[in-house]
Amino acid sequence: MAARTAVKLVLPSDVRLVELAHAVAEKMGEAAGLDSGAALDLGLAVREAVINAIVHGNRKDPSQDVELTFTRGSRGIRIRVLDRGSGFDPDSLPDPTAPENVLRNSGRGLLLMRAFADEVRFRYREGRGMEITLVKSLGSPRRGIEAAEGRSEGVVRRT
Amino acid sequence: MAARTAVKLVLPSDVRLVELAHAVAEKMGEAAGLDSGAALDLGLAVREAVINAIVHGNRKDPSQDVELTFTRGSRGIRIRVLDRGSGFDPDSLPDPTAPENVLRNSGRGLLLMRAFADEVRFRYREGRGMEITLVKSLGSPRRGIEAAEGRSEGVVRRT
Amino acid sequence: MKTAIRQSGDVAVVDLSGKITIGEGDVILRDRVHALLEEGKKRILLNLEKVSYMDSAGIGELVACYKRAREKGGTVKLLRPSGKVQDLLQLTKLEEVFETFDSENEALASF
Amino acid sequence: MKTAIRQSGDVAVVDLSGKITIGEGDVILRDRVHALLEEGKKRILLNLEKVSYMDSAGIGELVACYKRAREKGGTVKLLRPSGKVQDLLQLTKLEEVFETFDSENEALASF
Ligand SMILES: Nc1ncnc2c1ncn2[C@@H]1O[C@H](COP(=O)(O)OP(=O)(O)O)[C@@H](O)[C@H]1O
Ligand SMILES: Nc1ncnc2c1ncn2[C@@H]1O[C@H](COP(=O)(O)OP(=O)(O)O)[C@@H](O)[C@H]1O
Repeated sequence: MAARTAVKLVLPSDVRLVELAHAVAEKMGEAAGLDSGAALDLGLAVREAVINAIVHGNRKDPSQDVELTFTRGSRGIRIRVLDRGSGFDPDSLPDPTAPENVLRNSGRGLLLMRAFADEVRFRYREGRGMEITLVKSLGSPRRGIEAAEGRSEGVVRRT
Repeated sequence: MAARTAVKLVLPSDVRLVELAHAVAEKMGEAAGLDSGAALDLGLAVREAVINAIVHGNRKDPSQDVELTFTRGSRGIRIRVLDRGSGFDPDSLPDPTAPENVLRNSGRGLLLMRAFADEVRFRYREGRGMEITLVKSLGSPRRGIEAAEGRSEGVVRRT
Repeated sequence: MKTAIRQSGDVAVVDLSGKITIGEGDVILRDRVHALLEEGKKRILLNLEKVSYMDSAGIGELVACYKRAREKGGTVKLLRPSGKVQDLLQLTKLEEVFETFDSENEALASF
Repeated sequence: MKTAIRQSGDVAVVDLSGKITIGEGDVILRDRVHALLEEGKKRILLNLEKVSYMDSAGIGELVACYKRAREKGGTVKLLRPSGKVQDLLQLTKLEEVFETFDSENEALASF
Protein backbone atom coordinates (compact mmCIF):
# COMPACT_ATOMS: atom_id res chain seq x y z
CA MET A 1 0.00 0.00 0.00
CA ALA A 2 2.14 2.82 -1.33
CA ALA A 3 1.88 6.00 0.71
CA ARG A 4 2.07 8.22 -2.36
CA THR A 5 -1.51 7.34 -3.22
CA ALA A 6 -2.80 8.24 0.23
CA VAL A 7 -5.79 10.52 0.57
CA LYS A 8 -5.98 12.63 3.71
CA LEU A 9 -9.02 14.14 5.42
CA VAL A 10 -8.56 16.52 8.34
CA LEU A 11 -11.59 17.41 10.45
CA PRO A 12 -12.15 19.75 13.41
CA SER A 13 -13.72 17.91 16.36
CA ASP A 14 -17.38 18.42 15.54
CA VAL A 15 -19.68 15.39 15.64
CA ARG A 16 -21.65 16.74 12.68
CA LEU A 17 -18.60 15.79 10.58
CA VAL A 18 -18.83 12.07 11.47
CA GLU A 19 -21.25 11.71 8.54
CA LEU A 20 -18.66 13.11 6.13
CA ALA A 21 -15.91 10.79 7.38
CA HIS A 22 -18.25 7.81 7.01
CA ALA A 23 -19.22 8.86 3.47
CA VAL A 24 -15.60 9.37 2.37
CA ALA A 25 -14.62 5.98 3.82
CA GLU A 26 -17.47 4.27 2.00
CA LYS A 27 -16.54 5.94 -1.31
CA MET A 28 -12.85 5.14 -0.91
CA GLY A 29 -13.76 1.54 -0.10
CA GLU A 30 -15.85 1.26 -3.24
CA ALA A 31 -13.10 2.87 -5.32
CA ALA A 32 -10.68 0.28 -3.89
CA GLY A 33 -12.94 -2.49 -5.15
CA LEU A 34 -15.06 -3.41 -2.12
CA ASP A 35 -18.64 -4.42 -2.83
CA SER A 36 -21.27 -2.11 -1.40
CA GLY A 37 -21.88 -4.25 1.70
CA ALA A 38 -18.18 -4.36 2.59
CA ALA A 39 -17.86 -0.62 1.88
CA LEU A 40 -20.73 0.11 4.27
CA ASP A 41 -19.04 -2.04 6.93
CA LEU A 42 -15.84 -0.06 6.46
CA GLY A 43 -17.84 3.17 6.74
CA LEU A 44 -19.40 1.96 9.99
CA ALA A 45 -16.01 1.00 11.47
CA VAL A 46 -14.50 4.37 10.50
CA ARG A 47 -17.54 6.14 11.93
CA GLU A 48 -16.88 4.56 15.36
CA ALA A 49 -13.18 5.41 15.29
CA VAL A 50 -13.96 9.02 14.35
CA ILE A 51 -16.66 9.38 17.03
CA ASN A 52 -14.13 8.20 19.63
CA ALA A 53 -11.40 10.47 18.29
CA ILE A 54 -13.72 13.48 18.51
CA VAL A 55 -15.48 12.65 21.77
CA HIS A 56 -12.84 10.86 23.87
CA GLY A 57 -9.57 11.80 22.16
CA ASN A 58 -10.19 15.49 21.51
CA ARG A 59 -13.01 16.03 24.04
CA LYS A 60 -15.05 17.81 21.35
CA ASP A 61 -12.60 20.73 21.30
CA PRO A 62 -13.08 22.01 17.73
CA SER A 63 -9.57 23.45 17.65
CA GLN A 64 -8.21 19.89 17.91
CA ASP A 65 -8.30 17.98 14.67
CA VAL A 66 -8.84 14.38 13.64
CA GLU A 67 -6.72 13.19 10.76
CA LEU A 68 -7.80 10.31 8.52
CA THR A 69 -5.39 8.71 6.06
CA PHE A 70 -6.78 6.40 3.38
CA THR A 71 -4.30 4.12 1.63
CA ARG A 72 -5.39 1.89 -1.18
CA GLY A 73 -3.51 -1.28 -1.97
CA SER A 74 -4.01 -4.14 -4.37
CA ARG A 75 -5.41 -6.29 -1.60
CA GLY A 76 -7.63 -3.78 0.14
CA ILE A 77 -7.76 -0.48 1.92
CA ARG A 78 -6.19 0.79 5.14
CA ILE A 79 -7.53 3.74 7.09
CA ARG A 80 -5.73 5.47 9.95
CA VAL A 81 -7.61 7.70 12.37
CA LEU A 82 -5.39 9.93 14.49
CA ASP A 83 -6.53 12.23 17.29
CA ARG A 84 -4.75 14.64 19.64
CA GLY A 85 -5.69 13.02 22.92
CA SER A 86 -3.81 11.13 25.57
CA GLY A 87 -4.73 7.64 24.42
CA PHE A 88 -6.19 4.64 26.21
CA ASP A 89 -5.64 0.96 26.72
CA PRO A 90 -8.11 -0.99 24.59
CA ASP A 91 -7.45 -4.17 26.56
CA SER A 92 -8.63 -2.80 29.87
CA LEU A 93 -12.17 -2.09 28.72
CA PRO A 94 -15.24 -3.98 29.96
CA ASP A 95 -16.91 -6.41 27.54
CA PRO A 96 -20.11 -4.64 26.44
CA THR A 97 -21.83 -7.97 25.74
CA ALA A 98 -21.36 -9.28 29.30
CA PRO A 99 -24.75 -9.56 31.07
CA GLU A 100 -23.86 -6.80 33.56
CA ASN A 101 -22.96 -4.39 30.72
CA VAL A 102 -25.49 -5.14 28.03
CA LEU A 103 -27.86 -2.41 29.27
CA ARG A 104 -25.22 0.31 29.41
CA ASN A 105 -25.77 3.38 27.25
CA SER A 106 -22.25 3.25 25.85
CA GLY A 107 -19.15 1.12 25.42
CA ARG A 108 -19.88 -0.58 22.07
CA GLY A 109 -17.64 1.35 19.66
CA LEU A 110 -14.65 -1.00 19.70
CA LEU A 111 -16.97 -3.99 19.39
CA LEU A 112 -18.42 -2.50 16.19
CA MET A 113 -15.00 -1.60 14.76
CA ARG A 114 -13.77 -5.13 15.31
CA ALA A 115 -16.90 -6.61 13.80
CA PHE A 116 -16.90 -4.46 10.67
CA ALA A 117 -13.20 -4.19 9.82
CA ASP A 118 -10.95 -7.17 9.06
CA GLU A 119 -8.13 -5.80 11.20
CA VAL A 120 -8.09 -3.18 13.97
CA ARG A 121 -4.83 -1.98 15.49
CA PHE A 122 -4.27 0.56 18.26
CA ARG A 123 -1.12 2.59 18.74
CA TYR A 124 -0.35 5.58 20.89
CA ARG A 125 1.88 8.06 19.07
CA GLU A 126 3.80 9.89 21.77
CA GLY A 127 3.20 13.63 21.77
CA ARG A 128 0.61 13.27 19.04
CA GLY A 129 -2.39 11.15 19.96
CA MET A 130 -4.13 7.83 19.59
CA GLU A 131 -3.99 6.18 16.19
CA ILE A 132 -6.48 3.50 15.17
CA THR A 133 -5.71 1.53 12.03
CA LEU A 134 -8.58 -0.21 10.26
CA VAL A 135 -8.01 -2.61 7.37
CA LYS A 136 -10.63 -4.00 5.02
CA SER A 137 -9.48 -6.64 2.55
CA LEU A 138 -10.81 -7.34 -0.91
CA GLY A 139 -12.71 -10.55 -1.27
CA SER A 140 -12.43 -11.34 2.42
CA PRO A 141 -15.28 -13.40 3.79
CA ARG A 142 -17.96 -11.32 5.50
CA ARG A 143 -16.98 -11.69 9.11
CA GLY A 144 -19.59 -9.79 11.05
CA ILE A 145 -20.10 -11.48 14.33
CA GLU A 146 -17.38 -14.12 14.27
CA ALA A 147 -14.61 -11.54 14.09
CA ALA A 148 -15.95 -9.65 17.05
CA GLU A 149 -16.07 -12.76 19.18
CA GLY A 150 -12.52 -13.94 18.48
CA ARG A 151 -11.01 -10.67 19.60
CA SER A 152 -7.40 -11.45 18.76
CA GLU A 153 -7.11 -8.77 16.06
CA GLY A 154 -7.27 -6.02 18.65
CA VAL A 155 -3.51 -5.86 19.04
CA VAL A 156 -2.14 -3.06 21.18
CA ARG A 157 1.24 -1.71 20.29
CA ARG A 158 2.17 1.18 22.50
CA THR A 159 5.39 2.60 21.06
CA MET B 1 -15.72 32.16 8.21
CA ALA B 2 -13.59 31.02 11.12
CA ALA B 3 -10.61 28.94 10.07
CA ARG B 4 -10.90 26.69 13.08
CA THR B 5 -13.88 24.91 11.55
CA ALA B 6 -12.07 24.21 8.28
CA VAL B 7 -12.11 20.72 6.82
CA LYS B 8 -9.13 19.72 4.72
CA LEU B 9 -8.92 17.10 1.97
CA VAL B 10 -5.55 16.23 0.44
CA LEU B 11 -5.46 14.17 -2.76
CA PRO B 12 -2.65 12.74 -4.87
CA SER B 13 -2.94 13.85 -8.52
CA ASP B 14 -5.11 11.05 -9.85
CA VAL B 15 -8.16 11.98 -11.92
CA ARG B 16 -10.10 9.08 -10.40
CA LEU B 17 -10.23 11.18 -7.22
CA VAL B 18 -12.10 14.05 -8.89
CA GLU B 19 -15.32 12.20 -8.05
CA LEU B 20 -14.43 12.16 -4.34
CA ALA B 21 -13.62 15.89 -4.27
CA HIS B 22 -16.93 16.64 -5.99
CA ALA B 23 -18.85 14.44 -3.51
CA VAL B 24 -17.18 16.02 -0.46
CA ALA B 25 -17.89 19.52 -1.81
CA GLU B 26 -21.53 18.66 -2.39
CA LYS B 27 -21.88 17.23 1.13
CA MET B 28 -20.12 20.18 2.74
CA GLY B 29 -22.36 22.53 0.77
CA GLU B 30 -25.48 20.75 2.00
CA ALA B 31 -24.15 20.75 5.56
CA ALA B 32 -23.60 24.51 5.24
CA GLY B 33 -27.25 24.94 4.33
CA LEU B 34 -27.25 25.05 0.52
CA ASP B 35 -30.24 23.46 -1.21
CA SER B 36 -29.44 20.42 -3.31
CA GLY B 37 -29.33 22.37 -6.59
CA ALA B 38 -26.87 24.91 -5.21
CA ALA B 39 -24.80 22.12 -3.61
CA LEU B 40 -24.57 20.35 -6.99
CA ASP B 41 -23.45 23.62 -8.60
CA LEU B 42 -20.74 23.96 -5.95
CA GLY B 43 -19.70 20.35 -6.59
CA LEU B 44 -19.44 21.05 -10.32
CA ALA B 45 -17.34 24.19 -9.76
CA VAL B 46 -15.00 22.34 -7.38
CA ARG B 47 -14.76 19.46 -9.86
CA GLU B 48 -13.41 21.84 -12.53
CA ALA B 49 -10.91 23.44 -10.15
CA VAL B 50 -9.66 20.00 -9.05
CA ILE B 51 -9.39 18.69 -12.64
CA ASN B 52 -7.25 21.73 -13.51
CA ALA B 53 -5.11 21.36 -10.38
CA ILE B 54 -4.42 17.70 -11.21
CA VAL B 55 -4.05 18.02 -14.98
CA HIS B 56 -2.49 21.47 -15.52
CA GLY B 57 -1.09 22.35 -12.10
CA ASN B 58 0.45 19.01 -11.10
CA ARG B 59 0.67 17.48 -14.60
CA LYS B 60 -0.88 14.27 -13.24
CA ASP B 61 2.20 13.52 -11.14
CA PRO B 62 0.69 11.44 -8.31
CA SER B 63 3.45 12.47 -5.92
CA GLN B 64 2.18 16.06 -6.13
CA ASP B 65 -0.90 16.73 -4.07
CA VAL B 66 -3.97 18.89 -4.37
CA GLU B 67 -5.20 20.44 -1.14
CA LEU B 68 -8.82 21.46 -0.64
CA THR B 69 -9.88 23.59 2.32
CA PHE B 70 -13.58 23.89 3.11
CA THR B 71 -14.61 26.74 5.38
CA ARG B 72 -18.16 27.15 6.47
CA GLY B 73 -19.52 30.52 7.46
CA SER B 74 -22.91 31.85 8.43
CA ARG B 75 -23.41 33.28 4.95
CA GLY B 76 -22.12 30.36 2.88
CA ILE B 77 -19.15 28.19 2.15
CA ARG B 78 -15.68 28.91 0.81
CA ILE B 79 -13.49 26.28 -0.83
CA ARG B 80 -9.83 26.74 -1.68
CA VAL B 81 -8.11 24.43 -4.16
CA LEU B 82 -4.33 24.57 -4.08
CA ASP B 83 -1.95 22.75 -6.42
CA ARG B 84 1.85 22.56 -6.70
CA GLY B 85 2.21 23.95 -10.21
CA SER B 86 3.60 27.16 -11.66
CA GLY B 87 0.30 28.96 -12.06
CA PHE B 88 -1.31 30.75 -14.96
CA ASP B 89 -2.95 34.02 -15.86
CA PRO B 90 -6.72 33.52 -16.06
CA ASP B 91 -7.17 36.80 -17.93
CA SER B 92 -5.10 35.77 -20.93
CA LEU B 93 -7.27 32.81 -21.89
CA PRO B 94 -9.40 32.66 -25.03
CA ASP B 95 -13.19 32.92 -24.62
CA PRO B 96 -14.49 29.37 -25.19
CA THR B 97 -17.85 30.70 -26.36
CA ALA B 98 -16.37 32.80 -29.19
CA PRO B 99 -17.38 31.36 -32.59
CA GLU B 100 -13.78 30.35 -33.43
CA ASN B 101 -13.45 28.43 -30.14
CA VAL B 102 -16.84 26.84 -29.64
CA LEU B 103 -15.76 23.61 -31.37
CA ARG B 104 -12.55 23.21 -29.36
CA ASN B 105 -12.23 20.04 -27.28
CA SER B 106 -11.17 21.96 -24.17
CA GLY B 107 -11.01 25.37 -22.53
CA ARG B 108 -14.36 25.45 -20.70
CA GLY B 109 -13.34 24.79 -17.08
CA LEU B 110 -13.11 28.41 -15.92
CA LEU B 111 -16.39 29.20 -17.69
CA LEU B 112 -18.10 26.47 -15.66
CA MET B 113 -16.48 27.54 -12.36
CA ARG B 114 -17.66 31.10 -12.89
CA ALA B 115 -21.15 29.96 -13.81
CA PHE B 116 -21.60 27.62 -10.86
CA ALA B 117 -19.90 29.47 -8.01
CA ASP B 118 -20.91 32.93 -6.81
CA GLU B 119 -17.32 34.09 -6.57
CA VAL B 120 -14.11 32.75 -8.15
CA ARG B 121 -10.72 34.17 -7.22
CA PHE B 122 -7.28 33.22 -8.51
CA ARG B 123 -4.05 33.70 -6.63
CA TYR B 124 -0.57 32.41 -7.23
CA ARG B 125 1.13 31.46 -3.96
CA GLU B 126 4.85 31.89 -4.58
CA GLY B 127 6.80 28.68 -4.06
CA ARG B 128 3.61 26.73 -3.49
CA GLY B 129 1.18 26.70 -6.41
CA MET B 130 -1.99 28.09 -7.85
CA GLU B 131 -4.88 28.66 -5.47
CA ILE B 132 -8.46 28.93 -6.68
CA THR B 133 -11.04 30.20 -4.20
CA LEU B 134 -14.67 29.35 -4.83
CA VAL B 135 -17.48 30.87 -2.77
CA LYS B 136 -21.11 29.80 -2.73
CA SER B 137 -23.48 31.96 -0.71
CA LEU B 138 -26.61 30.89 1.11
CA GLY B 139 -29.83 32.10 -0.41
CA SER B 140 -28.07 33.75 -3.32
CA PRO B 141 -30.11 33.89 -6.49
CA ARG B 142 -29.32 31.07 -8.92
CA ARG B 143 -26.91 32.82 -11.24
CA GLY B 144 -26.05 30.16 -13.78
CA ILE B 145 -25.52 31.86 -17.06
CA GLU B 146 -25.71 35.50 -16.01
CA ALA B 147 -22.73 35.16 -13.69
CA ALA B 148 -20.60 33.60 -16.39
CA GLU B 149 -21.36 36.37 -18.81
CA GLY B 150 -20.55 39.25 -16.49
CA ARG B 151 -17.08 37.97 -15.80
CA SER B 152 -16.02 40.59 -13.28
CA GLU B 153 -15.71 38.17 -10.35
CA GLY B 154 -12.64 36.54 -11.85
CA VAL B 155 -10.26 38.78 -9.96
CA VAL B 156 -6.58 37.98 -10.26
CA ARG B 157 -4.43 38.73 -7.29
CA ARG B 158 -0.88 37.60 -7.85
CA THR B 159 0.90 38.11 -4.55
CA MET C 1 -33.99 10.09 10.23
CA LYS C 2 -37.75 10.55 9.91
CA THR C 3 -40.47 9.28 12.19
CA ALA C 4 -44.25 8.94 12.08
CA ILE C 5 -46.36 7.92 15.04
CA ARG C 6 -49.57 5.86 14.77
CA GLN C 7 -51.80 4.78 17.65
CA SER C 8 -52.99 1.18 17.35
CA GLY C 9 -55.27 0.32 20.28
CA ASP C 10 -53.19 1.16 23.33
CA VAL C 11 -49.87 0.75 21.50
CA ALA C 12 -47.97 3.68 20.00
CA VAL C 13 -46.25 2.48 16.81
CA VAL C 14 -43.28 4.61 15.77
CA ASP C 15 -42.33 4.12 12.10
CA LEU C 16 -38.69 5.11 11.75
CA SER C 17 -36.85 5.59 8.48
CA GLY C 18 -33.24 6.47 7.79
CA LYS C 19 -30.28 5.92 10.11
CA ILE C 20 -30.13 6.06 13.91
CA THR C 21 -26.78 7.78 14.24
CA ILE C 22 -24.92 10.28 16.38
CA GLY C 23 -26.24 13.81 16.59
CA GLU C 24 -29.32 13.22 14.49
CA GLY C 25 -31.26 9.95 14.53
CA ASP C 26 -30.35 9.31 18.17
CA VAL C 27 -31.68 12.69 19.28
CA ILE C 28 -34.91 12.28 17.30
CA LEU C 29 -35.45 8.79 18.74
CA ARG C 30 -34.96 10.09 22.28
CA ASP C 31 -37.30 13.05 21.73
CA ARG C 32 -40.08 10.90 20.27
CA VAL C 33 -39.93 8.22 22.96
CA HIS C 34 -39.65 10.75 25.80
CA ALA C 35 -42.64 12.66 24.44
CA LEU C 36 -44.73 9.48 24.28
CA LEU C 37 -43.78 8.55 27.85
CA GLU C 38 -44.62 12.09 29.00
CA GLU C 39 -48.08 11.71 27.44
CA GLY C 40 -48.49 8.50 29.42
CA LYS C 41 -48.17 6.24 26.38
CA LYS C 42 -46.26 3.37 27.86
CA ARG C 43 -46.57 0.68 25.20
CA ILE C 44 -44.21 1.56 22.40
CA LEU C 45 -43.43 -0.45 19.27
CA LEU C 46 -40.50 0.81 17.20
CA ASN C 47 -40.87 -0.20 13.55
CA LEU C 48 -37.28 -0.58 12.30
CA GLU C 49 -38.12 -1.91 8.84
CA LYS C 50 -36.83 1.22 7.09
CA VAL C 51 -33.84 1.85 9.34
CA SER C 52 -30.75 1.10 7.27
CA TYR C 53 -28.25 1.09 10.15
CA MET C 54 -27.37 2.38 13.62
CA ASP C 55 -24.05 3.42 15.11
CA SER C 56 -22.96 2.99 18.73
CA ALA C 57 -24.67 6.26 19.67
CA GLY C 58 -27.93 5.09 18.11
CA ILE C 59 -27.71 1.70 19.80
CA GLY C 60 -26.99 3.44 23.11
CA GLU C 61 -30.08 5.59 22.68
CA LEU C 62 -32.22 2.52 21.92
CA VAL C 63 -31.05 1.01 25.22
CA ALA C 64 -31.64 4.31 27.05
CA CYS C 65 -35.22 4.43 25.70
CA TYR C 66 -35.79 0.85 26.81
CA LYS C 67 -34.62 1.65 30.34
CA ARG C 68 -36.57 4.89 30.57
CA ALA C 69 -39.79 3.16 29.50
CA ARG C 70 -39.20 0.44 32.08
CA GLU C 71 -38.65 3.04 34.83
CA LYS C 72 -42.05 4.52 33.96
CA GLY C 73 -43.70 1.12 33.99
CA GLY C 74 -43.76 0.83 30.20
CA THR C 75 -42.22 -1.32 27.47
CA VAL C 76 -40.36 -0.77 24.19
CA LYS C 77 -40.51 -3.59 21.64
CA LEU C 78 -39.08 -3.85 18.13
CA LEU C 79 -40.68 -4.64 14.78
CA ARG C 80 -38.89 -6.06 11.70
CA PRO C 81 -35.26 -4.94 12.11
CA SER C 82 -33.60 -4.88 8.66
CA GLY C 83 -30.50 -6.99 7.88
CA LYS C 84 -27.87 -4.61 9.24
CA VAL C 85 -29.90 -3.61 12.29
CA GLN C 86 -30.55 -7.29 13.06
CA ASP C 87 -26.78 -7.95 12.80
CA LEU C 88 -26.13 -5.13 15.25
CA LEU C 89 -28.69 -6.39 17.76
CA GLN C 90 -27.14 -9.85 17.61
CA LEU C 91 -23.56 -8.55 17.86
CA THR C 92 -24.34 -6.44 20.90
CA LYS C 93 -26.48 -9.21 22.45
CA LEU C 94 -29.40 -6.80 22.61
CA GLU C 95 -31.55 -9.32 20.80
CA GLU C 96 -31.71 -11.04 24.18
CA VAL C 97 -33.05 -7.84 25.74
CA PHE C 98 -35.60 -6.59 23.24
CA GLU C 99 -38.72 -8.48 22.30
CA THR C 100 -38.61 -8.44 18.52
CA PHE C 101 -41.35 -9.31 16.01
CA ASP C 102 -41.72 -9.92 12.30
CA SER C 103 -45.48 -9.48 12.32
CA GLU C 104 -47.08 -6.24 13.43
CA ASN C 105 -50.25 -8.03 14.54
CA GLU C 106 -48.30 -10.41 16.74
CA ALA C 107 -46.34 -7.50 18.15
CA LEU C 108 -49.51 -5.56 18.97
CA ALA C 109 -51.12 -8.63 20.58
CA SER C 110 -48.05 -9.21 22.76
CA PHE C 111 -48.37 -6.06 24.88
CA MET D 1 -22.32 6.03 -17.06
CA LYS D 2 -24.29 3.32 -18.86
CA THR D 3 -25.25 3.14 -22.51
CA ALA D 4 -27.58 1.06 -24.65
CA ILE D 5 -27.68 1.23 -28.43
CA ARG D 6 -30.84 0.79 -30.51
CA GLN D 7 -31.10 0.92 -34.29
CA SER D 8 -34.13 2.85 -35.54
CA GLY D 9 -34.21 2.77 -39.32
CA ASP D 10 -30.83 4.13 -40.38
CA VAL D 11 -30.31 6.04 -37.12
CA ALA D 12 -28.34 4.62 -34.20
CA VAL D 13 -29.94 5.83 -30.97
CA VAL D 14 -27.60 5.80 -27.98
CA ASP D 15 -29.47 5.89 -24.64
CA LEU D 16 -27.07 7.29 -22.06
CA SER D 17 -27.64 7.29 -18.32
CA GLY D 18 -25.53 8.68 -15.51
CA LYS D 19 -22.91 11.43 -15.76
CA ILE D 20 -20.58 12.29 -18.64
CA THR D 21 -17.51 13.11 -16.60
CA ILE D 22 -13.73 12.83 -16.66
CA GLY D 23 -12.17 9.39 -16.79
CA GLU D 24 -15.43 7.47 -17.04
CA GLY D 25 -18.47 8.79 -18.91
CA ASP D 26 -16.30 10.68 -21.41
CA VAL D 27 -14.31 7.55 -22.28
CA ILE D 28 -17.46 5.44 -22.67
CA LEU D 29 -19.08 8.09 -24.89
CA ARG D 30 -15.99 8.21 -27.13
CA ASP D 31 -15.78 4.42 -27.37
CA ARG D 32 -19.45 4.01 -28.29
CA VAL D 33 -19.47 6.76 -30.92
CA HIS D 34 -16.16 5.66 -32.43
CA ALA D 35 -17.38 2.07 -32.66
CA LEU D 36 -20.57 3.18 -34.44
CA LEU D 37 -18.59 5.28 -36.92
CA GLU D 38 -16.21 2.34 -37.54
CA GLU D 39 -19.23 0.18 -38.36
CA GLY D 40 -20.31 2.80 -40.89
CA LYS D 41 -23.23 4.02 -38.78
CA LYS D 42 -23.11 7.72 -39.49
CA ARG D 43 -26.44 8.94 -38.18
CA ILE D 44 -26.21 9.09 -34.43
CA LEU D 45 -28.80 10.35 -31.96
CA LEU D 46 -27.61 10.72 -28.36
CA ASN D 47 -30.49 10.42 -25.92
CA LEU D 48 -29.47 12.60 -22.96
CA GLU D 49 -32.73 12.32 -21.02
CA LYS D 50 -31.10 10.32 -18.22
CA VAL D 51 -27.78 12.18 -18.11
CA SER D 52 -27.75 14.17 -14.87
CA TYR D 53 -24.74 16.36 -15.71
CA MET D 54 -21.49 16.70 -17.64
CA ASP D 55 -18.18 18.29 -16.69
CA SER D 56 -15.77 20.12 -19.03
CA ALA D 57 -14.19 16.79 -20.01
CA GLY D 58 -17.58 15.32 -20.92
CA ILE D 59 -18.56 18.42 -22.87
CA GLY D 60 -15.21 18.30 -24.68
CA GLU D 61 -15.84 14.69 -25.65
CA LEU D 62 -19.32 15.54 -26.94
CA VAL D 63 -17.72 18.14 -29.22
CA ALA D 64 -14.99 15.70 -30.26
CA CYS D 65 -17.64 13.13 -31.23
CA TYR D 66 -19.52 15.75 -33.23
CA LYS D 67 -16.38 16.67 -35.17
CA ARG D 68 -15.32 13.08 -35.73
CA ALA D 69 -18.74 12.18 -37.12
CA ARG D 70 -18.63 15.19 -39.44
CA GLU D 71 -15.18 14.19 -40.72
CA LYS D 72 -16.62 10.80 -41.63
CA GLY D 73 -19.59 12.38 -43.38
CA GLY D 74 -21.96 11.69 -40.49
CA THR D 75 -24.00 13.63 -37.92
CA VAL D 76 -24.50 13.59 -34.15
CA LYS D 77 -27.76 15.05 -32.85
CA LEU D 78 -29.14 15.33 -29.31
CA LEU D 79 -32.41 14.18 -27.76
CA ARG D 80 -34.04 15.64 -24.64
CA PRO D 81 -31.15 17.08 -22.62
CA SER D 82 -32.16 17.29 -18.95
CA GLY D 83 -32.21 20.59 -17.03
CA LYS D 84 -28.54 20.71 -16.07
CA VAL D 85 -27.30 19.40 -19.41
CA GLN D 86 -29.45 21.98 -21.20
CA ASP D 87 -27.96 24.72 -18.98
CA LEU D 88 -24.46 23.54 -19.91
CA LEU D 89 -25.21 23.51 -23.65
CA GLN D 90 -26.56 27.05 -23.40
CA LEU D 91 -23.67 28.30 -21.26
CA THR D 92 -21.05 26.91 -23.66
CA LYS D 93 -23.05 28.07 -26.72
CA LEU D 94 -23.09 24.50 -27.97
CA GLU D 95 -26.85 24.69 -28.32
CA GLU D 96 -26.06 26.67 -31.47
CA VAL D 97 -23.93 23.78 -32.74
CA PHE D 98 -25.99 20.70 -31.96
CA GLU D 99 -29.41 20.01 -33.43
CA THR D 100 -31.48 19.18 -30.36
CA PHE D 101 -34.94 17.60 -30.17
CA ASP D 102 -37.63 17.01 -27.58
CA SER D 103 -39.40 14.35 -29.65
CA GLU D 104 -37.65 11.18 -30.72
CA ASN D 105 -39.86 10.87 -33.81
CA GLU D 106 -38.98 14.36 -34.96
CA ALA D 107 -35.32 13.67 -34.30
CA LEU D 108 -35.41 10.46 -36.33
CA ALA D 109 -37.26 12.17 -39.20
CA SER D 110 -34.69 15.00 -39.31
CA PHE D 111 -31.71 12.91 -40.45
N1 LIG E 1 -9.57 7.82 20.74
C1 LIG E 1 -9.74 7.59 22.06
N2 LIG E 1 -9.06 8.34 22.97
C2 LIG E 1 -9.22 8.13 24.29
N3 LIG E 1 -10.02 7.18 24.81
C3 LIG E 1 -10.72 6.40 23.98
C4 LIG E 1 -10.62 6.56 22.56
N4 LIG E 1 -11.42 5.62 22.00
C5 LIG E 1 -11.98 4.94 22.98
N5 LIG E 1 -11.57 5.39 24.18
C6 LIG E 1 -11.96 4.86 25.51
O1 LIG E 1 -12.49 3.56 25.33
C7 LIG E 1 -13.81 3.50 25.86
C8 LIG E 1 -14.65 2.53 25.05
O2 LIG E 1 -14.82 3.03 23.75
P1 LIG E 1 -15.99 2.46 22.86
O3 LIG E 1 -15.94 0.98 22.83
O4 LIG E 1 -15.93 3.12 21.54
O5 LIG E 1 -17.33 2.88 23.61
P2 LIG E 1 -17.88 4.36 23.96
O6 LIG E 1 -17.19 5.31 23.09
O7 LIG E 1 -19.34 4.26 23.71
O8 LIG E 1 -17.57 4.56 25.42
C9 LIG E 1 -14.31 4.92 25.86
O9 LIG E 1 -15.33 5.14 26.80
C10 LIG E 1 -13.05 5.70 26.18
O10 LIG E 1 -12.80 5.69 27.55
N1 LIG F 1 -4.34 25.01 -11.88
C1 LIG F 1 -3.81 25.38 -13.05
N2 LIG F 1 -2.47 25.45 -13.22
C2 LIG F 1 -1.93 25.81 -14.40
N3 LIG F 1 -2.65 26.16 -15.49
C3 LIG F 1 -3.99 26.12 -15.38
C4 LIG F 1 -4.64 25.75 -14.18
N4 LIG F 1 -5.97 25.84 -14.39
C5 LIG F 1 -6.14 26.23 -15.66
N5 LIG F 1 -4.95 26.43 -16.27
C6 LIG F 1 -4.73 26.90 -17.66
O1 LIG F 1 -5.90 27.53 -18.11
C7 LIG F 1 -6.39 26.91 -19.29
C8 LIG F 1 -7.89 26.93 -19.34
O2 LIG F 1 -8.43 26.15 -18.30
P1 LIG F 1 -9.91 25.66 -18.40
O3 LIG F 1 -10.79 26.82 -18.70
O4 LIG F 1 -10.22 24.89 -17.18
O5 LIG F 1 -9.97 24.69 -19.67
P2 LIG F 1 -9.16 23.32 -19.95
O6 LIG F 1 -8.68 22.81 -18.64
O7 LIG F 1 -10.17 22.45 -20.60
O8 LIG F 1 -8.05 23.70 -20.88
C9 LIG F 1 -5.79 25.51 -19.27
O9 LIG F 1 -5.67 24.95 -20.55
C10 LIG F 1 -4.44 25.77 -18.62
O10 LIG F 1 -3.53 26.24 -19.57
